[in-house]
Amino acid sequence: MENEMNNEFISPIENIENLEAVIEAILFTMGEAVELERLAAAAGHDEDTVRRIIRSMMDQYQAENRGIQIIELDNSFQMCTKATMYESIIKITHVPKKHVLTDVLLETLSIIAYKQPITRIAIEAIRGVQCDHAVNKLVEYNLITELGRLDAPGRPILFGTTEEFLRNFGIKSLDELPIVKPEKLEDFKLEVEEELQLELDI
Amino acid sequence: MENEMNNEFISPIENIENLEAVIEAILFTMGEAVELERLAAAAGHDEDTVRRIIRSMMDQYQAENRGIQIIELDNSFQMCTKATMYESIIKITHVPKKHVLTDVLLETLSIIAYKQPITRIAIEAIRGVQCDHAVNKLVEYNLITELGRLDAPGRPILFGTTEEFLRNFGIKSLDELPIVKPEKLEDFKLEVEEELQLELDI
Amino acid sequence: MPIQYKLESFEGPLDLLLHLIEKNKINIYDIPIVLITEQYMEYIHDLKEKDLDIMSDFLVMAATLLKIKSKMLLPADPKEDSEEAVDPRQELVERLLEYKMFKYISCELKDKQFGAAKLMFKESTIPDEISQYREPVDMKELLNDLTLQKLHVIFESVIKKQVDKIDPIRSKFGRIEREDINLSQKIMDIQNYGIQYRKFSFRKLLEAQCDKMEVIVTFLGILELIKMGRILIQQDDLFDDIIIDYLAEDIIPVEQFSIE
Repeated sequence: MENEMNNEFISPIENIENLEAVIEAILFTMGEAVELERLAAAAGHDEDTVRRIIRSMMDQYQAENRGIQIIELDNSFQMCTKATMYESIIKITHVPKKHVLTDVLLETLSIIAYKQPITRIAIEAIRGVQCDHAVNKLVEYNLITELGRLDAPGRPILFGTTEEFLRNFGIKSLDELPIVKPEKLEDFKLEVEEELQLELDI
Repeated sequence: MENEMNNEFISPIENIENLEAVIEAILFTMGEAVELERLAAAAGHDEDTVRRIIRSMMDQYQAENRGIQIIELDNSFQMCTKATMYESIIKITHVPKKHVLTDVLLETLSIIAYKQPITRIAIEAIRGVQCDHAVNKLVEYNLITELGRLDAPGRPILFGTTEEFLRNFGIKSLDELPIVKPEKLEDFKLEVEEELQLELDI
Repeated sequence: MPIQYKLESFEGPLDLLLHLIEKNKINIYDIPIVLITEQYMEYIHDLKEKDLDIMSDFLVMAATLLKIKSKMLLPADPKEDSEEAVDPRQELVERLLEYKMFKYISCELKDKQFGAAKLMFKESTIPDEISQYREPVDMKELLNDLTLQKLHVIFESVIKKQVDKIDPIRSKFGRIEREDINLSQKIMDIQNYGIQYRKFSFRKLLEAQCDKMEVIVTFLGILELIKMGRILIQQDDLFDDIIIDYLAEDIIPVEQFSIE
């Protein structure tokens, strides 16, 4: 199998148009500068031919409707945006995103607020679903933060709420969180049992 | 400062050619799928105009000498290589393995794709088997996500597919899911009836 | 040997049933239930891991088949409108149909994934100086009308759901154990109360309990004490208060109660 692959390396791409496409695809995927030597090997052509083709592509990219270009650096080639596009890229990264606390985020936040310090696994045990995404978002929003590591195998990260969290809810410490009464938990159990009983009766 | 920024958003790019260049540069730089809304805001044009321009760009990219293309994912756009470039790219770079989906995962995913938003219980009713594991794996692979809670006793989690799902299966939007054609349904019906050796009015 | 392991590739009772139907050319008017059950059991035997959850899924289908068969055997109810009478197999056929459809769709998706896997994407290459700029999150907008009270309600509902998820049977075992202790303690309490007051109101005793569980346990305690002959109860009229007479002169230690 490996050998077959290697043989393919040598098979040249006959069509010039297709060769251009291959070079474009490779430079796009790699992102970084790629040595002419490697490009030529992948294309199955000699370096001179490939260099000639890339140079002609570079001319084509100069068209007004292209936002990207190929630059040559020390016998390597790299695809990048044109310098004139800089402002537009700044603009797109500055388009404000709408941030919303979804149900998942709210539930995760409430669990962390009440059960902190808590590991991701423990949150998942309560919710029954993975919550990597929710935890990451809450960290991004600076509502929760890493508090340290649990002294257990794998040393998982412990999460808790931030000062920003306290400040935004106008409380000084976590002691001011509304209390979950033990009777309330007992009520839940009874409710669930009643629901189960109902199901059985039907 | 904030106001100045906002004003910059509004200044439109007059020239269509330049607008194409801007979109190309943005999609190239971002790498990820960019919402039409954000593209339009950065370009200072309305969404319809920007969508029209991107669609025309998508046609241009189909030219034989292009190795990259723009794909549409649920009103977002992303730049990627053409499928035909795959063989050439794997010659030059290591391609990360995609998750291999087992038949169980694929079956569960199909049900979620077509019936979303759907609860775990509803999936289990169709498959006749428990599917906690499959659902959790699909969440882990970011192919499905929680959409909220069903307003019913126990408030079960509702699941739906993600943008990653569309990307992984080359689907533009959920409207493009493979359809079971009415004839095909008729076939199924006949098959099942034959298997059961009876005729039913379904 | 390889054939046996192939059985493991069934993804559930519907999958297996479709296979068995194809293989046996089953006529549903005369379902070979014995054969199917045997084949089910064979399948379960072949499972490497005896997963109770998986087995129960398969047993449910076996039960469904039996139910269908029994319905087929029963004479049609003459009171039922003949038009309304539903073929008992209808539901099963519909389920099989739906399941078959999704199996078909999942094959289509598999093909699509194969094609889509050949597209290569590019990592974001936003220049550092731009990427370091982070649009500050507007906390007021983000938190909107979220209050601590709401967060508290959300937490309670999360915990309630967690309770929901607890296995009803096993969770009951746990509860019985705990009540065991409560009941013994309650019987001691009632005896203490009895020694002190000799004659007392059942209603007042119940009213003194702080929640439903306590009331139930107290009631059980009274029943137990009647059974033991430690107390006598008397009610003059229906719905009147019940008067409890404590007959004993001592208190029996809790260990002597065998509460089952």
